[in-house]
Amino acid sequence: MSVAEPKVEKILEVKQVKKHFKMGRNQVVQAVDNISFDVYKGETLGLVGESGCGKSTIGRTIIRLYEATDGEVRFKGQTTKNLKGKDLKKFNREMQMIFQDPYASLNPRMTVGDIIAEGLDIHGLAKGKERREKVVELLKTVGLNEEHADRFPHEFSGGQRQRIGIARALAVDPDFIIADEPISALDVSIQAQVVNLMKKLQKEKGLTYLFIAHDLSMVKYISDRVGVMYLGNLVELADSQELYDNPLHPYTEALLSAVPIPDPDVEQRRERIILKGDVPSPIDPPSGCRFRTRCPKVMDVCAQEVPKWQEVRPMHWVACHLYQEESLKKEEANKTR
Amino acid sequence: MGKKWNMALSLLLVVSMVLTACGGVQQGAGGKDKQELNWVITAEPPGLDSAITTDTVSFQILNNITEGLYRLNKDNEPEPAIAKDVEISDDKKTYTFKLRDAKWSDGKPVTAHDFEFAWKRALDPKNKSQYAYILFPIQGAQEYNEGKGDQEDVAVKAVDDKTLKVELKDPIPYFLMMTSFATYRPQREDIVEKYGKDFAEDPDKMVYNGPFKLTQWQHNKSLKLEKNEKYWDKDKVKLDTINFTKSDEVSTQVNLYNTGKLDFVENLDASFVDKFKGKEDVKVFNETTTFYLQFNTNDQFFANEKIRKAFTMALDRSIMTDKISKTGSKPAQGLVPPNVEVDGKSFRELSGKYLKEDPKEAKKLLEEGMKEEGIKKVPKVELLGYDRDTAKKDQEYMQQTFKEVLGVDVDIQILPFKQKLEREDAGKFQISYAGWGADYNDPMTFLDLWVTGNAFNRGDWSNKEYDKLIKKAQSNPDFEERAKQLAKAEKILMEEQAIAPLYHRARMQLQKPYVKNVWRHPFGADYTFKEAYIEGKQ
Amino acid sequence: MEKDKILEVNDLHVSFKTYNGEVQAVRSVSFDVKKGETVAIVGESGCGKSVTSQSIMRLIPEPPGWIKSGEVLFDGKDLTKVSEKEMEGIRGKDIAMIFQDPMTSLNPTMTVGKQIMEGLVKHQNMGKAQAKERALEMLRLVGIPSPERRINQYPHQFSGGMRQRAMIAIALACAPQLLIADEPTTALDVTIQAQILDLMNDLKERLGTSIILITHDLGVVADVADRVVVMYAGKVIESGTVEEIFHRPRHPYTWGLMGSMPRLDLTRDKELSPITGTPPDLLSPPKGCPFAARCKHAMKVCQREMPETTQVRGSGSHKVNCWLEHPMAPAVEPPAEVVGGGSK
Amino acid sequence: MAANIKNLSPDLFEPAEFDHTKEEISRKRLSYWQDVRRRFFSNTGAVIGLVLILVIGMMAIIGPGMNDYNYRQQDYNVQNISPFDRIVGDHWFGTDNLGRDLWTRTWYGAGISLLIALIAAGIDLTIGVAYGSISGYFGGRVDDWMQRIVEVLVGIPNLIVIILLLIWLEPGIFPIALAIALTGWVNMSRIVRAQMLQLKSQEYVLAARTLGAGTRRMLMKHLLPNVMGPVIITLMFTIPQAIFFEAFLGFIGLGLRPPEASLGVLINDGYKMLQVFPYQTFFPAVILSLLMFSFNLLGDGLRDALDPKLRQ
Amino acid sequence: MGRFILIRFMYMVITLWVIATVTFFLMHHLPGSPLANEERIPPELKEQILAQYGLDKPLPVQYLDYLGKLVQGDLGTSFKYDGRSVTEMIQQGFPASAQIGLQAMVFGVLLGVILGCISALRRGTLVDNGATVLSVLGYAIPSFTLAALFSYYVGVVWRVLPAAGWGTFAHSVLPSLALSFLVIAQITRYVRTEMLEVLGQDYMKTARAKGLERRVIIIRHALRNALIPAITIIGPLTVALMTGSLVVEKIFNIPGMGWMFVDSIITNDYTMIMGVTMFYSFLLILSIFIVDILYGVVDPRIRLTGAKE
Repeated sequence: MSVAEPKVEKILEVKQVKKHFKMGRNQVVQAVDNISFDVYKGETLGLVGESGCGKSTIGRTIIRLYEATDGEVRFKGQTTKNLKGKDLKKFNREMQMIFQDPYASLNPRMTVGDIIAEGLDIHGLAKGKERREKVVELLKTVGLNEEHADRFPHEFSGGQRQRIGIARALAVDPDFIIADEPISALDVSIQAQVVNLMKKLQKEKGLTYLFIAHDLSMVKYISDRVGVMYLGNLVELADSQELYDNPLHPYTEALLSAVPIPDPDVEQRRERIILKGDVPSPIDPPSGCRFRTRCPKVMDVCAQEVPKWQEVRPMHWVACHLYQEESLKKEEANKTR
Repeated sequence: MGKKWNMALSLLLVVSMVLTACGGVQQGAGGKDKQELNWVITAEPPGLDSAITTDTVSFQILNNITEGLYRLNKDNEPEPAIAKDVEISDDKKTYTFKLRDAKWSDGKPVTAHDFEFAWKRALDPKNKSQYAYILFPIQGAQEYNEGKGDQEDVAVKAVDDKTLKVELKDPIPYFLMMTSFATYRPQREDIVEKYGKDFAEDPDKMVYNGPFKLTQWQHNKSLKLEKNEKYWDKDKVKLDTINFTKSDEVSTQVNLYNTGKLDFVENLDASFVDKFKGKEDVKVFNETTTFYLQFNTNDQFFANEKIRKAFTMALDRSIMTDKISKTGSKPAQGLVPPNVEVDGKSFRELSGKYLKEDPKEAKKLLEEGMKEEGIKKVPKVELLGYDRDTAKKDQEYMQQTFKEVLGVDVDIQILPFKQKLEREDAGKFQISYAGWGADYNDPMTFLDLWVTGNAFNRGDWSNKEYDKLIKKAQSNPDFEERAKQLAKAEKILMEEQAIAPLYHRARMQLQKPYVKNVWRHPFGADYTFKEAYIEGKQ
Repeated sequence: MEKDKILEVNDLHVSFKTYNGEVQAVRSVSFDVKKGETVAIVGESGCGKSVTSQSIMRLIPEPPGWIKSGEVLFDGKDLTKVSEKEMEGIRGKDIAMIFQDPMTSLNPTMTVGKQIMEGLVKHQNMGKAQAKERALEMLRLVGIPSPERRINQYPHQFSGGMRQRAMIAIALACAPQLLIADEPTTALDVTIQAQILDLMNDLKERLGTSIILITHDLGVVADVADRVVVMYAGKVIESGTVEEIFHRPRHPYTWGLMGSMPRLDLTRDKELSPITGTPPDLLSPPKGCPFAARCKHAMKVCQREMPETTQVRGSGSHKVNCWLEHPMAPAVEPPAEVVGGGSK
Repeated sequence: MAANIKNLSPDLFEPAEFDHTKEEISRKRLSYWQDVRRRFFSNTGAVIGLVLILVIGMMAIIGPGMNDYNYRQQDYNVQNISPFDRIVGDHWFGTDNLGRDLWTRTWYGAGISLLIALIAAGIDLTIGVAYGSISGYFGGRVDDWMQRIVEVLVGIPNLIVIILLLIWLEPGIFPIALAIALTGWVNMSRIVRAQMLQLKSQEYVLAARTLGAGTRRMLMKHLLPNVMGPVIITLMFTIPQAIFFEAFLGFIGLGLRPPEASLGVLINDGYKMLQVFPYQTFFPAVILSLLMFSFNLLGDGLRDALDPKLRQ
Repeated sequence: MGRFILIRFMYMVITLWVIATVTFFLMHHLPGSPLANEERIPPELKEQILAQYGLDKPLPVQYLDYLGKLVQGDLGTSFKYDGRSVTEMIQQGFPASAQIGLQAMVFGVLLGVILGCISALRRGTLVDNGATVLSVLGYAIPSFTLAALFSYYVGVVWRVLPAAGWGTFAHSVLPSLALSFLVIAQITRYVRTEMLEVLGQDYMKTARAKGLERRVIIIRHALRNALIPAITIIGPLTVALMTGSLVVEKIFNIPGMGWMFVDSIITNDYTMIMGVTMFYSFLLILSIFIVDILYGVVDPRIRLTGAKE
């Protein structure tokens, strides 16, 4: 698989999307601010970032659980704003979501069969015997058995529940699946089961994934390309191997260095970039570059201007003043002065 | 809060000890006994302005702290009090009272002006006295009160400090008794002017000419009366203190009585009657009241005399008196209670017995009545009732009896008293359970109520002859003939069954045996403590 | 007890009563901790690692839990037998503990300063002023900026990372000999986790405290541990030095764990080889090896008999509980992707 | 153990057969409600409560027919017969001062009290669930305004309103129930709303939304069934509250009209004679207390059974 | 915080206004008039009396008059108790009601907290079951039944305390006790639940890991956190006490406000009904208001952010 070759067909375009939440009277949480990226058909795009960086918000905004405050999301070339009736139904079938919490994502009052068949019922895809067959088929697809259909969610383990969630999403034959931290609540050995299942399904059904997680190793493992988010902004986006080999943004660099590697030899040799302090509040984010308060390479210009989202290398996007010539010039001027 | 009360109590103790020490020489009916009476009142007196107040509790207090021209004695006969004697004209319309040398508690003499002032004050429309009508026998009183006449035309005049002349509209045999009534009490112009309306709110502002004076008033809790040393007849007064405790629950009263905190329980109900029956504590207090069913003659059903009669006959009055209330009430035989006298004789003996139970006849009468009115199906009847506990039982008895004897379903509409009155006023009822208590000792206090157009004649029953008889009696100076006219009127009322009298109420009370000589009055104020005393309390 | 061992856990059994019966959360766990050493206990949720650590401190809620048998030797004393009073004297003073969620582990209605001072007043007989001095010192030590202001603040005014620092300050206030850290970084973000791990490494060197680190993250283990104890279904299945466990693991479960984790430093060519199935229900644990049902190399004996703890040849510290160590067992080598790490 | 190892035969070391593809669930199949039932029935107090309510409820239905009297029939030959002294005929609870059979009246009254409580709870449920659901489901400005109204209503002392309403409406079974319910639904609505808000952000609800579920389906399948737990618990505490209010109204004289009986009316009647004929209040008071007691136990039990937080 | 108080205060005013309005109109639809002894009053006089109280004016005018006076704190004069101002009567009645209410509250809260704690700490034991039964009994037995039993047995049969009446502390014991059962019940139950919740919190483990004594842990860490949410039920409890006091005052013959209210309804004393209703509502709202603020003061999480969550 060659790294830089652009994939042609864009299945999803996210353009300058903002999502702000009102909190109380005068406070606004800028959960997602000016994010743009594309997702190509058949790929897996990973989104990483620490808690509160807005990665789940962007996922939910894309699937229209939230209404975007500003900007546009285009799915298969069509804007998703104001979808109604047939178009909305179609959209609901083509885009699906897998959730984080295997305990909260299944209705405790419904049987597993009914949960999986919910999409079929809503869209009237199958009834009676056909419906049952479809459910069994889906159960088998995710490695469960027919008799599980009549049981209730609380009887299953976390990994099994997550697979049921996947089966529910698959029931309507979607093209595009947003996986919102699908493995972070699971044990290590189970995580691998789920990830492998997802990979297998992608291959078989030609699915496209938006894979949201905070576990960098897992994201890198499953994704073709990875985007890094910080405090509501997308700071870097590149092919996953390229991102690891050549992180451009200081935050990406720090993040990568912070992930412990399960190998004592590697760990002993490694130098870590330890970031100072904590992530600031999204209610009142820092001016200019939002990372500047913790950035080891901070410059004067970072406080004044918001860095542009640029493709500094082919297919490698970053928002950082370090890679913007005008910014560097300005900084130079500042220093000489 | 507790401390204050304790202090007051100990102070009272000291005072009473000093008093008993001083009074040791008195012909001590009580000997070593502390002359302190613990009485109960069932409600907070709304106000002690004798010209304005209307309720029995206030009357009771006023009766013992003030005194009128006459006072009812032990046998309920008017006895000269502030008046020394009276001169009555031949047409029985002019009364000239001579006053004795009585003093108010602040030392000023009680004068005829005090009476003239008080009565006119009660009649003054500005003061809106709700009991002003009791003064209406006086010439010009009603006109003045209703804003149709002048104050000068009210025929009450203080001829001098000790002479009061009163002219009446009609000759009535019971006027002397009326002068014992609270509204007829004297008031001091200077005090009323000084304090305005509030003078009757505060024991320190009030002046007293009765056997006792009010010394403490804790609202909603208690009042305290102490002997009035300025009272003209103070030698006969033996009690030093009367404590009135407010309590409206019989069981609470009984609890307090049993624990010695009260010497008296006002109103035993049936259950306690069983418990105390036969004990010497029990006192029966015969009221001069009649409870009856008022039929609304405007109602299609009760316009029929036979139907009214049927309902009257269906009831067994002895069950109501002997089985339900058990307090000594008497089954009614007519409208006027047996203890009402006319011309010195019992009115009941003069009139007759009109009421008897006869279920079979009742059923027959109902059927006949319904046929007359063209009613096929027995309608559902609504009985307007009281919310008092004893009355509720009566109502339930009647409800069940009408059902069993006549097959009539009765719906009892229980309303608070005020709301019941309004329904009656508006004529929105079929049968109403009602009662009337005598204002004075004369059948007229009952009989004039059913005259055509009387506001109290709520069933709108009307009989020309009845009206004529009452009118004649009202102005008849021949009291013997008057009595016959009244008896005839009652007969008409009973024959047409405008109402169905049920019983004459008696109250059963508890009184500690060591409490002696409390007078009970069936008219006006309930009790007189003037000569009461404690004896034999250890 | 060897001289340099500060804690020795022998054949510990802990159970819990539930609606459905007795859950045998810890079944015969033995390990030891030497002076100045960091021992990591690794395992998946429900494997008994937290119960083990809480049993050492006698913190398991009784009822429904109880220590069935075994001993916990600390300073020559069996902590399972000492009185509650004596235990109170040991907790916080000799053995301290920090917990997974710094959000909920601090009392929300008490200032952070007071929460640090409490232990000092109790164990060091300090006066208020002195304790406050020491608390300030501790806050400074764990790297909380402007401690004079922070000492009077409430936990909710602290960020997640700062709360965990405060927890460490509380734990280390009385300079304990042993610190038990129960998943101290699980609830934190990676960059904050790096800060905390850094701090713990630093403090360990400066104070010489022994640490029992409980975690499920092999990366964290590789970073800070000297020795590793791997637990599965309430049992220790393998233990040894970090190098032994990471480079020469002997138990198929350890292999599975390693095989399930992607490595950031490797290219994507390596496929994950997850462990199939789910851990056994500890209400009725299997008679034989608890991992047998999920083990690719399971033999008939595994279903019948519990394997014994076996010393791995050529190592004094490496022990494993697996029938594959038996001389009669076929020789099985760990899968290449497990040991063939990027370091080679 | 050591001995065992020596006796191991080599064939034991052959690979074992495992089916790794099948995932068995060893525990019994339990639906949510089965699970609740199991937990509920293991709570002795709750079961006692339930049994008592059922017994009292049954007696309220069949009790009045068990002897020859009806609740309004008077007999002045058997006034105030105490069952503790002697039993005349089949007056098992004795008679009152009108000679009415107290057994019949007590059970009849218990039935009426229960009926009032149930009607009140029913109205409460309807208004409360509707209001709370609308407020919680739609959120935003609708919720803002609805909650502002609730803020105001919470401040109104309900007893006073009940009394005023009753004077206005004239007491009867329905007016009493209505008055009680009109002041009681606020609590229910708050609970439903809080649940709604919580459920709305639950991932399974989000999942249904991403599947395109309509409002009807959301409410019927996902929201309301999951609100039921707290609603039932709240009901279990509303019912005794209503029973108590009815009794209280009876006690201050605003109860049902005669000859109707309810526990409140009976206690009020009997209370007057507490010192003389204590048995007349005893039975209704005990049944009232038992009812309140049972409903509270039942409520507690259901809460334990339905609320996963309190599970252990 | 200032803002929070201001908003709460606004709600308070609106609530009072709603109550004033509802009461006013409800009452004017009550049948009957407030005049005593009306059977013999001439109609002319009746009109005059009504005019004196402003009852002859059109309803909206009366309503505005009423609101105007209310704002100035004037509750008018009683119809029944001629010339006495409602404010004065409330002043006379309230201390007694407040005293028994307060005593019941203090006693009930103390005992409730102790019982609740013990039963939470001994969860599942006999002690716990005992406390649970006791608390459910507190709910189950209406205060009027208790009051009647106390008055009769303690007061009359055993003569330990006064059976009824008012004045000394001894008089207040039985009524307070009768009222306090509900408080005990509610507080016990609430504290137990909260205690269990708190005892399961991680910071309890932290406290134990510090080596603190059990007693210290329970008092300093558990109880404090368990009691903060318990504050919220003081508002509703005040109402419960009020409800109870209506009858308890009657049974014990206490010159309080409770029975005054029922009495005023029976006698159609308009001004009195309105006055007492307003006063009670004011008390209740005030207690909710105070509880809200108190909650903020006691719980540092709210103190600083100014609102819950």
